Amino acid sequence: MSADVIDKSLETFVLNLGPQHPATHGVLRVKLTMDGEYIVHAEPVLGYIHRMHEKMGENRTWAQFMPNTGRLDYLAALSYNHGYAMAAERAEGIEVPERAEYIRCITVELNRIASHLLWFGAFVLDLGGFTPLLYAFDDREQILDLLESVTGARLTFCYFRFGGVYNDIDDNFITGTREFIKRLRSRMPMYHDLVTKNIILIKRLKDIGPISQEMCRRYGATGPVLRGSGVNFDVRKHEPYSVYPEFDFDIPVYTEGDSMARYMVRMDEMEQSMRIVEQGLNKLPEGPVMAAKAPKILKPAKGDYYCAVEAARGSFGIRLVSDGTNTPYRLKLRSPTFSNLSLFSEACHGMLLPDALALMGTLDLVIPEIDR
Amino acid sequence: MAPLDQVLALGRANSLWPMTFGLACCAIEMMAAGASRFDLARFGAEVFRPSPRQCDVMIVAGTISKKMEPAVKTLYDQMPEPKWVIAMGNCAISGGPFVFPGQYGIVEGADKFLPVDIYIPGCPPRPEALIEGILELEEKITGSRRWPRVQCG
Amino acid sequence: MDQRSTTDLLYIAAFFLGGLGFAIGPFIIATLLAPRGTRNITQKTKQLIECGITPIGDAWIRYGVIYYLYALIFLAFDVDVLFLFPVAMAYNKVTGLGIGDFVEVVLFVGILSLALVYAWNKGVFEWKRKNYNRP
Amino acid sequence: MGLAKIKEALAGLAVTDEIEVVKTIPAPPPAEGEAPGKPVEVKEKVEQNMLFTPDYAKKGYHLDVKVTPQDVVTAARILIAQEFFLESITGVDWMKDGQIEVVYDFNLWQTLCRVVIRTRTDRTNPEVPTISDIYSGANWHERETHDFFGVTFTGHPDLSPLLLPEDADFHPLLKDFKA
Repeated sequence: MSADVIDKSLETFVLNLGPQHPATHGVLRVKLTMDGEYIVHAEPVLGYIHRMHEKMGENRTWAQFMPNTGRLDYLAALSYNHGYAMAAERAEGIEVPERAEYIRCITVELNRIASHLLWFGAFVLDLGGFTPLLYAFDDREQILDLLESVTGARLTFCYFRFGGVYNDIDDNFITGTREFIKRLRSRMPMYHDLVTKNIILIKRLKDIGPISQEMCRRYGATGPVLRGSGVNFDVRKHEPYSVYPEFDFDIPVYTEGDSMARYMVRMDEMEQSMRIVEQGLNKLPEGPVMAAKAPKILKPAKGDYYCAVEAARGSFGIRLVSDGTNTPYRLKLRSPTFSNLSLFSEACHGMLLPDALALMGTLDLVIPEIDR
Repeated sequence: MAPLDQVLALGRANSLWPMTFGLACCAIEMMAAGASRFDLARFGAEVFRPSPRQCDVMIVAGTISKKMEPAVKTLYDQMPEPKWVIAMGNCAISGGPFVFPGQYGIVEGADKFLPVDIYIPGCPPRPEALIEGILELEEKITGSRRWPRVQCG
Repeated sequence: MDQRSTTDLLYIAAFFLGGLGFAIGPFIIATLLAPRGTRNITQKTKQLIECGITPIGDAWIRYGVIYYLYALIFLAFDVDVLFLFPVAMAYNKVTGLGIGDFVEVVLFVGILSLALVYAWNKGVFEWKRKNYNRP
Repeated sequence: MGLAKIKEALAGLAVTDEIEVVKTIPAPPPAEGEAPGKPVEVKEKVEQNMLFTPDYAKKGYHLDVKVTPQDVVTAARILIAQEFFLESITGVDWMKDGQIEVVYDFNLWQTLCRVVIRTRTDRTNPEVPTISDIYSGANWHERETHDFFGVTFTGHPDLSPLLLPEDADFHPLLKDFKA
């Protein structure tokens, strides 16, 4: 945070955008020093939902930590499963069969669409519009039904295993997904007409909360926040993993860097994820979904490993330090929203409070992922 | 119960206004319960009030960390009488999956410091479970159950 | 006091008492029907609401003058509407000429909206972003 | 390629350490009648320049440099000059050899080049200079590492607990932490 030196003669009061607030989507507290409606200094206070996943990693075996990855960012939990599974597979050198890789990409992209739909509903709710939330949740329920039929969970998935996935997808999942994509494609124009072209939303988001590329680099922001400021950085293309090179999709990038740009990046990403899911379903190979010789007890070689995946909110990285036993020695979770939120204090300096809330909505925060 | 009490209880039971008090994953299931498919509005509970002064039920949905505990107490006190508490999810019942030998950060269960009326197990519990919890609370308030009970098995 | 004015007075008194009843009634009902016991734990019921945190410092400070101007403009148009109610009741009844009353109303609202034009030029409605860092 | 440029830029800072290498000396050729001798393993101290380029497919990063705590700031300056961004700061508590290791991950936007900078400080009172004036994002990462390991980052504007309660004086991720 640039140490902004405020002259003392200014009469300010402290307002708590506290742990229980509809706009913080969880228990984030922002201590705002206010001059009337203007924010003089914003200081996010974290730790209200700190559950210490990292220490749990140290006294659980490798496989027992998988449910935790589902409870970090529960809106796009499958990419966290994917990150953790890939990190361990790289360390141990396990080969994942082709079909399992395709199932992983399809379910992760479906989960990304569900996460963006919920963000869309909650974000427009922050700006005052209630009805889009109901439409977005209606679509999201379709995805949750599909994912539940395969994984068994709606939110906190624990579907991936080291070496594949534990349950194969069946035909009505495939037909259900195709129908869902047709249905969502027919509803996206309605969302754009009703919300994106709405003059109130444009007035609330255009040129509000500009985030420059230089600020993104200093804070390490990734994901839609970075792509809204004109940088084409997406781990799926930047560091191709799994079977993403087989799909042809592009990365929506907007250069304005304001809240409207970040909003449009996420809306276009839903379209790209649908393209990936369709291609994934068309090219789905036959074969096993679990590696033949996946070891039951995982004992990766000594040393540390880093693995990054593109979660819905940015690049989620896992640093595993293993000392050869079956419990990790140290397990660091690099959460994307932790870095995205760290630039909030500098980004909302001198803004009006409602604009700062619009900016916070476009950062798409999930607080248990920040506090870990 | 005296007839006036019965009338009051019926009125209170069918207009339980929950407080938007999502802590973690269960909050998303609470929102899903309030949204279009599972529709809490059928039971008069779809008005999620952000301010504690205007709500009757505090649904503790998620893990309560030691840093958050004073805030939960303050919010509970600021709610006007009569008020009830629903502990939603394993974290609010007993600390859930985050209880391990070295856990310093969370309060293991909302009933450690709040008078909890209804416990809804699950991690996260499905929206139908939350609706069943609200029906259970209505039965606790009015003494009789107006909605059919699901006989499973 | 002839017969007609007393009935008028009765109407006004009844209307006033009805209003008073609606105002005070909920307080009485609330005290009668509220449950006696309380389940509070830390006796913080009377505390100001700030998302669960005890408020820091005091909010009774001197604010910018812009908010005062904002309130004044609202007040001007609020009172303006107040005067238009009786005009609406007696519209077209006194002079019988529609145009006269209409011109008077337009004139009255026009003079008041001059205040709005003045405030607009003074930039009361632009909420520009400020920079609080000392240069 | 970015990797070569950054590699020789950071080469100057790399520390040379003594690390133990297990060498197996093959058994001497057996004289006619006896049975062949067993190979003998010997531990040896070897001077090793701690700048490695591990294979990315297994480890996940391209360059791994170990520097002294003071050189972290110069390394960060070099890296921000070459447009790297800071991904995360990790603390690792090596209780057996009484040290705390702080690991910095950097990455590029245009080309894929993940650089890892490591430092080790002694465990009793770990001290590392801060890089939060170069990378503002490091402010929170350093506060979190201070929360969990007690590493004091000298020059950090405000090292108060970030994730732990304000009055927390314990460091939970140390191996000898008892709740």
